[in-house]
Amino acid sequence: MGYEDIVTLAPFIATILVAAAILFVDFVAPGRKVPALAVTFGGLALVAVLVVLTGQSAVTGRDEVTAFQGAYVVDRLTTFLDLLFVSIAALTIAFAPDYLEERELPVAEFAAVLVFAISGAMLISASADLLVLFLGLELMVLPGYVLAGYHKSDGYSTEGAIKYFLLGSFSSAIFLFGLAFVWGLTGTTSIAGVAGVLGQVADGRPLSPGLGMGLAFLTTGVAFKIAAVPFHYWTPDAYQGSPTPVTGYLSVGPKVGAFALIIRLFAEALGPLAADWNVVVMVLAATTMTLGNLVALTQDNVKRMLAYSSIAHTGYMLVGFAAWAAGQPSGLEGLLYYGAAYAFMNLGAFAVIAALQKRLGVTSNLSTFAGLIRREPALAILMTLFLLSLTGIPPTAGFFGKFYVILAAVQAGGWLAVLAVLAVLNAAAAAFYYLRVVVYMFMRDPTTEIPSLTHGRLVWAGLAVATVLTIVLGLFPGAMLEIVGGAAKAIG
Amino acid sequence: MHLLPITLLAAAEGSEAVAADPGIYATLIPLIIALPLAGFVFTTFFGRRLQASFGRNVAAAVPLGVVIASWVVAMVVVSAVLQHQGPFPEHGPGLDLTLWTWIPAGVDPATGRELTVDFGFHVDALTAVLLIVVTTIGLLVHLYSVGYMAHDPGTWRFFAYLNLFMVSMLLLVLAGNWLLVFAGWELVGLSSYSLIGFWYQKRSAALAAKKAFIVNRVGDVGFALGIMAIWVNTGTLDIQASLARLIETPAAELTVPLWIVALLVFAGAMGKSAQFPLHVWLPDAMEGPTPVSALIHAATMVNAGVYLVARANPLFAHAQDAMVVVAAIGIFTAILAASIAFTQTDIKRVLAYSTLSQLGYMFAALGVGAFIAAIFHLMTHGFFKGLLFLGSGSVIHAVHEEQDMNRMGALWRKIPITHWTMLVGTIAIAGIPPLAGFFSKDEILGEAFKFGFTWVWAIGLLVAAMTAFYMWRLMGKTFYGESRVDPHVEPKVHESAWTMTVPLVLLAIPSALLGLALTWGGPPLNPEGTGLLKGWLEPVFEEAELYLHGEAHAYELFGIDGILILASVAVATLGLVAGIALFGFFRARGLRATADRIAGGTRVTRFLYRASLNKWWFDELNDLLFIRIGGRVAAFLWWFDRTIVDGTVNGVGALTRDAGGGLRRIQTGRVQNYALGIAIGLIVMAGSFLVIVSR
Amino acid sequence: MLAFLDGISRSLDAYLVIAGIMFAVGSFGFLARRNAISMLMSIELMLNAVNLAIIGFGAFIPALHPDASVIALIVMAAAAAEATIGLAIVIAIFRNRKTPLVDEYDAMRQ
Amino acid sequence: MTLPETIPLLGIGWDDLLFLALTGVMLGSALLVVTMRDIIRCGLAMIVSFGALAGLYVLAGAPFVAGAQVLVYIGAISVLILFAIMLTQTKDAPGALVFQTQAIPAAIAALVMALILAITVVATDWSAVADRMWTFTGKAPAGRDELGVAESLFQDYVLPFEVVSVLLLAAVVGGVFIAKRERRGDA
Amino acid sequence: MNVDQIPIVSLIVFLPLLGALVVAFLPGRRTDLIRWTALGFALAAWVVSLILLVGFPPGRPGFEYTQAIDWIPLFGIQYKVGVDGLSMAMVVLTTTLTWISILASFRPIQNRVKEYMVSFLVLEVGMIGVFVALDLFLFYVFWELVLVPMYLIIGVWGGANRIYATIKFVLYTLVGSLLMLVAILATAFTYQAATGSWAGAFDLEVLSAHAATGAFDPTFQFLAFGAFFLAFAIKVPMFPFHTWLPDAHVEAPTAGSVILAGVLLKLGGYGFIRFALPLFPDAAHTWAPAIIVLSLIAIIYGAVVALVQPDLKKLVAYSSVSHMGFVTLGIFVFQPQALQGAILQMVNHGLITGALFLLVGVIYERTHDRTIAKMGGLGAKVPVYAAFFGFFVFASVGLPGLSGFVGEFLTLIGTFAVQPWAAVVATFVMILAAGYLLWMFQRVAFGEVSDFLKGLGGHLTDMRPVEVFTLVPLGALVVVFGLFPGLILNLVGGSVTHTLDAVLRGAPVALGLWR
Repeated sequence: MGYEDIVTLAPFIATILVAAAILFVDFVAPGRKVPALAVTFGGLALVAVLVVLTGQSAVTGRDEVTAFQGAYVVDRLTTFLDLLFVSIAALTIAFAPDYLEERELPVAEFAAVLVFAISGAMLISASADLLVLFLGLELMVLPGYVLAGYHKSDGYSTEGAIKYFLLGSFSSAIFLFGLAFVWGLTGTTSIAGVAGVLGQVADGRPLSPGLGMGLAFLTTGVAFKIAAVPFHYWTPDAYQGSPTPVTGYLSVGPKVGAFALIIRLFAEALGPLAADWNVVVMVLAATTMTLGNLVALTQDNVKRMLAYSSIAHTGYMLVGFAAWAAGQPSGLEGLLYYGAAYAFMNLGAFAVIAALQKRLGVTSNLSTFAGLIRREPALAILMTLFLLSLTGIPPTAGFFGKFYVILAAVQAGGWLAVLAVLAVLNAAAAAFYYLRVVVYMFMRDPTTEIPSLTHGRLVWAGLAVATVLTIVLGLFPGAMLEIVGGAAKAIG
Repeated sequence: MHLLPITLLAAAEGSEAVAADPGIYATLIPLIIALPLAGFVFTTFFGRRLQASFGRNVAAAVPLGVVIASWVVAMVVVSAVLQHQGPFPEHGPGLDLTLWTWIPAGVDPATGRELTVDFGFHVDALTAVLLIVVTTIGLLVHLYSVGYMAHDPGTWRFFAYLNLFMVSMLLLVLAGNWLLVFAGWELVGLSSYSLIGFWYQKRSAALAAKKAFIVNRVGDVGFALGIMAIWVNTGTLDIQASLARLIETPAAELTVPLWIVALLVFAGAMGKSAQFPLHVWLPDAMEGPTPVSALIHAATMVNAGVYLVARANPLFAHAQDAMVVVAAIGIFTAILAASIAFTQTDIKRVLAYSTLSQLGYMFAALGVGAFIAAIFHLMTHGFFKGLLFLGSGSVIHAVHEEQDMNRMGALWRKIPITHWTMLVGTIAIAGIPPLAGFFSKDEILGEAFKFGFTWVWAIGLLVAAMTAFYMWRLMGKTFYGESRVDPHVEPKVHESAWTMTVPLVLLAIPSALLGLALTWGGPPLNPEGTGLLKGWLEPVFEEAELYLHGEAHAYELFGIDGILILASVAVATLGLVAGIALFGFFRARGLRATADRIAGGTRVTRFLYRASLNKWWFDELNDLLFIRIGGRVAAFLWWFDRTIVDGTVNGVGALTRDAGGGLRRIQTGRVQNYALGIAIGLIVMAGSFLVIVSR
Repeated sequence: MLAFLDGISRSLDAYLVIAGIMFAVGSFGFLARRNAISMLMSIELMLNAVNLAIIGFGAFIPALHPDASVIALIVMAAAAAEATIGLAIVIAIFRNRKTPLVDEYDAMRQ
Repeated sequence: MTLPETIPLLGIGWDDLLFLALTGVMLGSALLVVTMRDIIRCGLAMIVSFGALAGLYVLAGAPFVAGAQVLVYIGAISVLILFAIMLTQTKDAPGALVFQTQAIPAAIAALVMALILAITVVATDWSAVADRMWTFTGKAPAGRDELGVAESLFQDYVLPFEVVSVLLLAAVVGGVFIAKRERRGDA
Repeated sequence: MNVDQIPIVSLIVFLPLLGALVVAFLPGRRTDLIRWTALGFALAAWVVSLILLVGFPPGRPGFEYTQAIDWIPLFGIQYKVGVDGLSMAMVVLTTTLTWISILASFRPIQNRVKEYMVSFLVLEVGMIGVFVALDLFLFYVFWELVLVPMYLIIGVWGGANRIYATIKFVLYTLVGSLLMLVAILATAFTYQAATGSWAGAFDLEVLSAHAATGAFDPTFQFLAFGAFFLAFAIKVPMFPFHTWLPDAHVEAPTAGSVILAGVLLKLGGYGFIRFALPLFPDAAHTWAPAIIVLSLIAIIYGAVVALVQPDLKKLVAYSSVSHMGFVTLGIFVFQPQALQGAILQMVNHGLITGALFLLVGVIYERTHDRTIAKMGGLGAKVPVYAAFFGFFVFASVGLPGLSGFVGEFLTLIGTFAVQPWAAVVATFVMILAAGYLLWMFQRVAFGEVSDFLKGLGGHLTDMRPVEVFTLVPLGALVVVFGLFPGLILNLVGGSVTHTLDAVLRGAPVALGLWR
């Protein structure tokens, strides 16, 4: 563990230190949100800077920088994902205080736990070792359970949390079992090593049944984390139960993190077996987007509806991944683009819901949205934008994400082209439930007269960022394309 | 961007001869149409205000004025054409004028067909003859309307419509290409729609207007297809050029056989001229004000079909199968309409059926190849039928808008001018020499016989007798016998204003003399000569008649022609005498009871009577076919649209939602169920992977 | 009598099969028990099954030996962290619902 | 006194006997954990199971892990669980059904899982690939003592080690927050 | 400054967007200011489009005033716009109808005026954008952009069942357009795979040239054309994809119906001509028989169903199905006159049906009812209204001298030249059109004044000057294009040549318009 290693690890360390600092500030000035938030945003900014700096040195020097005997890697993918995670954290924390304070929940601990979670996600994106990967995963999801149950006096929140936790642990065990098998068969935890060994054995077919079993367990575990059907059961309940800002985070942070895991594990370590697992990925993609959309059609609770919709979005992202596995580099680029776009638009949508639910007792049912354009026109218009983006209407980020993923699928051809058609049909069906919210906001009269609320500057600032990104990523995707292109090249 | 240059061009296309310099006629001919058009536009926009501010007569002044002006100009042109002055040489093809290129749709490079439709006119003798009829009768009807519509609040509107009608009809007659004919054709339909439905608050008028337009459209479909077929065959829509090409092109090279083209064009003619089975609109059209009936349904619009077939005479001459159809439908319509006219009691309806019958004559003439005779009859009929209609309008006016002849009678003394002029018209239509109808009708019958269509001739004779009879029935019931007029109205019956009677007199003169005038210098008075009308029209029909009949035979007043004259005069007289016997004459009372007895006599006569009274149930048949069955079909299709087509769409949506509703049930809310799902998923996954890796 | 089992303790397959059985037993508990803490214990059984497999690999495959113990220790630590959170959540929900029976937590479904 | 190579009557070695015994205890008590009605006894059975597992670790030549197993599981986690059981006891709990309605499908699923795993394990030649790995990385096998573990832990696995500590920190922070009663005594 | 240096096409596209932004920042209570501002921007766009039209060189194949800026260079996606005669005609139609619609909305729209005007201006951006986009990606963006404001216009300011209608409209359209997106991507990728470069992969001109060499294989063409077909057929709408139209029309506010019928339906026909035919010429031939049959069904079926409609708007909606059948028929017989007819028909249908919807809106505003059975005697009660109504009814019937006739006739005659039986079938709609329109007119305008209308008393006033003012331009254009259809035919001649050249891929097509 030399100086070089520490420097390379700096963003991760800084993240942990930020979490610790928040806790410390809260200890010094208990219950005061301003200092805690200041530390949080300052710290996250620092982390972002460090991410860029380490990423810079990685990119300018070699293609990647490794540390800790090759267990930790910084390449362009890491940089891209880390920045995304930091943004997700910052936005989530921006949206949370209004909501939490009304419920008398502490802001500082929320921020600290969230930053812990982000540190896990960042670790995933930088792991070059299966063990680190697993630990990063745990570090990402454990605080997630806490966040889900953050409103601990609320029955829904704790119910969601325990469901999330139990099933999450179950899947972790499954994942771990698979990991053990793969390790046992390849003899190394190094991702590059695993890939090397598998590259050799992949030619000597048939592969051993143990490897198949390991793949099955790994796939199941990962499919659970990204909420792919039929391993998605936790998603609706956990999303609906969680405090709304948390739902926003859960729907993007762990999801993108899990996709980072997929990239590192399946694309890198298990890449040589891509032809084997891709069949499964394609089936998963098809079932996931279809079931997610179909069930979302029938939901009356917007949070739950968005939960199912997030399942559907997983399906679209899987399409991109399957395209990559079928030999189209653009598939991975599409997946990354989609991830970024999805993160901002979905966070934005949940931020609007959270803002509406600021007042205690306001449900996330569709009726809450009735006549929103009259009560809070700005929120209604922003929500419309995010929903249109989720639908995939140009010129929004969501559209370009879909465009990219589908392009990759079309390029790959064959069954993936069929998958592309299925994806767009799904997108059309999805329009129904997204637009349903718009219907309520614009076309229904409010059922009850709710006085309009005031929202904190942080919320507006966060919404502004999400809005700008949602539009910019849709209208001027050029810069982002360069970035995801570079990130995807890290995998090759 | 180029605005199309609107210039006056003399089109040289299609004629080998050096194009004649149109000279002053380049201005005069468009003026014939432009004048009523200006009147129409002016009256449409300002008529209402004028009428409100200055009264009806002022509102009518402009429309009337432009029609007078148009008549003057038309007469100048007509005289030039018929006397071969200026650009109308003796053996010229007529004058072509192009105002602007209407539809520049270019050339189809695959076939070389060009679709460039000029907004242009073609003027020759046939046009001139029609111009005489249209402008003269049109002018008189305008004049008559000033008096007739004097009490209607919508006078200005009526005159606007009349002007529009003049525009349409003149366009139809003057048009130099098929599409422009069609345009006039349709505009005539529109203006007749407006005029028939003038009293639109009357439901029957509104229905009649609609019926007229739609039935006409049925024929128009044929005409439109005919135009398309002509274009496909010849690659041009210019009337003269396309006709020339049609007959020049060998039959094998034609895309659409000639007889089909001819029948399609004839279908259009059937609609406008109300030939069986498209005759149903004309009687209903009597719902319009009477001047309309005179203008449209006697003198001009219904003649359009005759004009069309005459205009297309080379086409028909070369498609003789089609000619037989024309003749058959014509003569059948003639007898059918005559049979219905026997029993109608509405004075205008009797005239309407009489019109149908006379139009049938004209088509029969066209069908046997007697084109000039058809046009001859067209002219004479235009005048005497116009006279009869206007007269009937005067009668109706006198008895306070009563049209039922059963509520008239003994009017001859109270409205003498009307009576005398109508008597002239009746004798003219009956075919009694020397009035106009005799000449034209005899010409038709004679030529039918001579050209070998004895069946046409035989039926025609029968119809002539019937015509004389039912016309006298009309006279008798209206003017003679005892008065059945409403006692409240009786004292107020009086002769109409001068604006109405003057046209009657002006029309009575040609009704009486036109036959003589037009045959002046020809048979039967001068068997050696050709006659005035024949001289005018010979160039137009020469080729076709030559092709059909070969060299014309000499006229034999004391041979076959004389016998034919005698026959037709005899049957006309017979019909007239029977009419007088049954329906009286001046003070003489008829034997009406006998008439009733005949009608109700045997089973056969009873049936015939009812059939005639019910117009052979054509309206009922149409009602069944198009309203009931057609309505059912439409209603079924709408049901199909909502239930099947839209139902499928909504069904897909519902199915999707139901699928979602079913799938959401797997989310039971119980963690263990979820875990079991995951476990089963894991097992399936393991199975799949074991299969996959062992490949 | 049990001679066919001779050498079983020197067989990797034996370790792995037992680990598998243990994993399955844990799964059964997780799927079948109603009590949240029972489910938690089942998960611990599953995680220990994984550890057994890891140790088994380490014992019989020389190449894996040096890493096996370390990995097992780290898994153990992760399991401990998971248990901490899990129990905290169980206690929290118990306060709300007054029952540890997970199948009664079905306020949210479909 | 030296024991015979193989145990009389049974015909297996001492190692094997010990292995079988430990396995039996472990699996048996594990089954008890998942089937017994009284949850406290379940907890105790779990301790027994983990103890037997520790024995197996020793047998497999991983005494360091065995020690950690005793400390961490028996000493910490099990006690934690027992505390939690105490905290969440309700009066009506014992009377309630132990099993979900889906116990039978669950059993079938578990059985199938076990069978597939067993078959897979037996059908796989585990060393074949890993040995090749050896040649692939060129990494020499290290010693088998506990010192090796420590070296390995603080050299090759220093990053995971650090991360584990962060993980535990996070778990504690989160766990404390969730489990602690709120100040304004909501139930 | 030289006119060529101004990106005038972009100016037309983005003027309304600027207007939308300005309106969005106006205070919501000052509704009159908002209305006039919106109208001002719509008029400005109109004026600019007219300037463009006046300077437009007619008859040349290919695009003028093109402007291309790299947008997403990675995929060779450009912001590329330009106009040819066809686009020009459509753009002017759009700008004209938009300001008329906005003006017509002044009175009927009283709540949420700001949102309405913003929606309308954004809608205009999308519509114009579709007509000028020369990049498939850009085209798709504008294509979808149209959807959102229309969705709101129907859904917020529509009738009782508006939500069902608007969702149906959006979903139906979306299904088609998303499949088209797949086809667009496949096309671009196929090009990229063939040339090895993304440059020009979304460029319509490049792709058309590529397609002209027969580079796209038939199977691919068949599938891709199918996707394009579905998108455009739904938009046109062709039987059996038409059922969203009556619902949408019935529920939409007047101006929404005007734009829907006037412009949105044209997007489909335009798409066929501009994209589907040049890109997939072989597939177009394969698909043509089926499309011709569907067009014929639409023509007759729409008319027959229109006969029995009880609601004025539904009747006009079904008449649209029938009329738009001529457009698809004219396009897919691949015959120059027919194609010209189809284009004319698009313009004419926009003007005439737009006007009819305005008229229905006028009466609806006064009676709050559109049931034909309740009307009657309007001619006596509101003569000016009845006169306008009658004028446009006859324009719709296809009366010569008014614009509807020429388009229909050219389509028919062109069809007759290649598919005589199709023309025969289609011609029969002349009867049906007269039937349903005149029957409707008779029931509405003729006869005694109905009890329902009597009951309205003084509320039933005749046309206001503003209403007259919205209709007069349309009426004038109907007459002008009826008498001088050459104005449009000359304008679009180049496009027609170009399209047929591409689809027939034989000897170059010359219409010989310039004698």
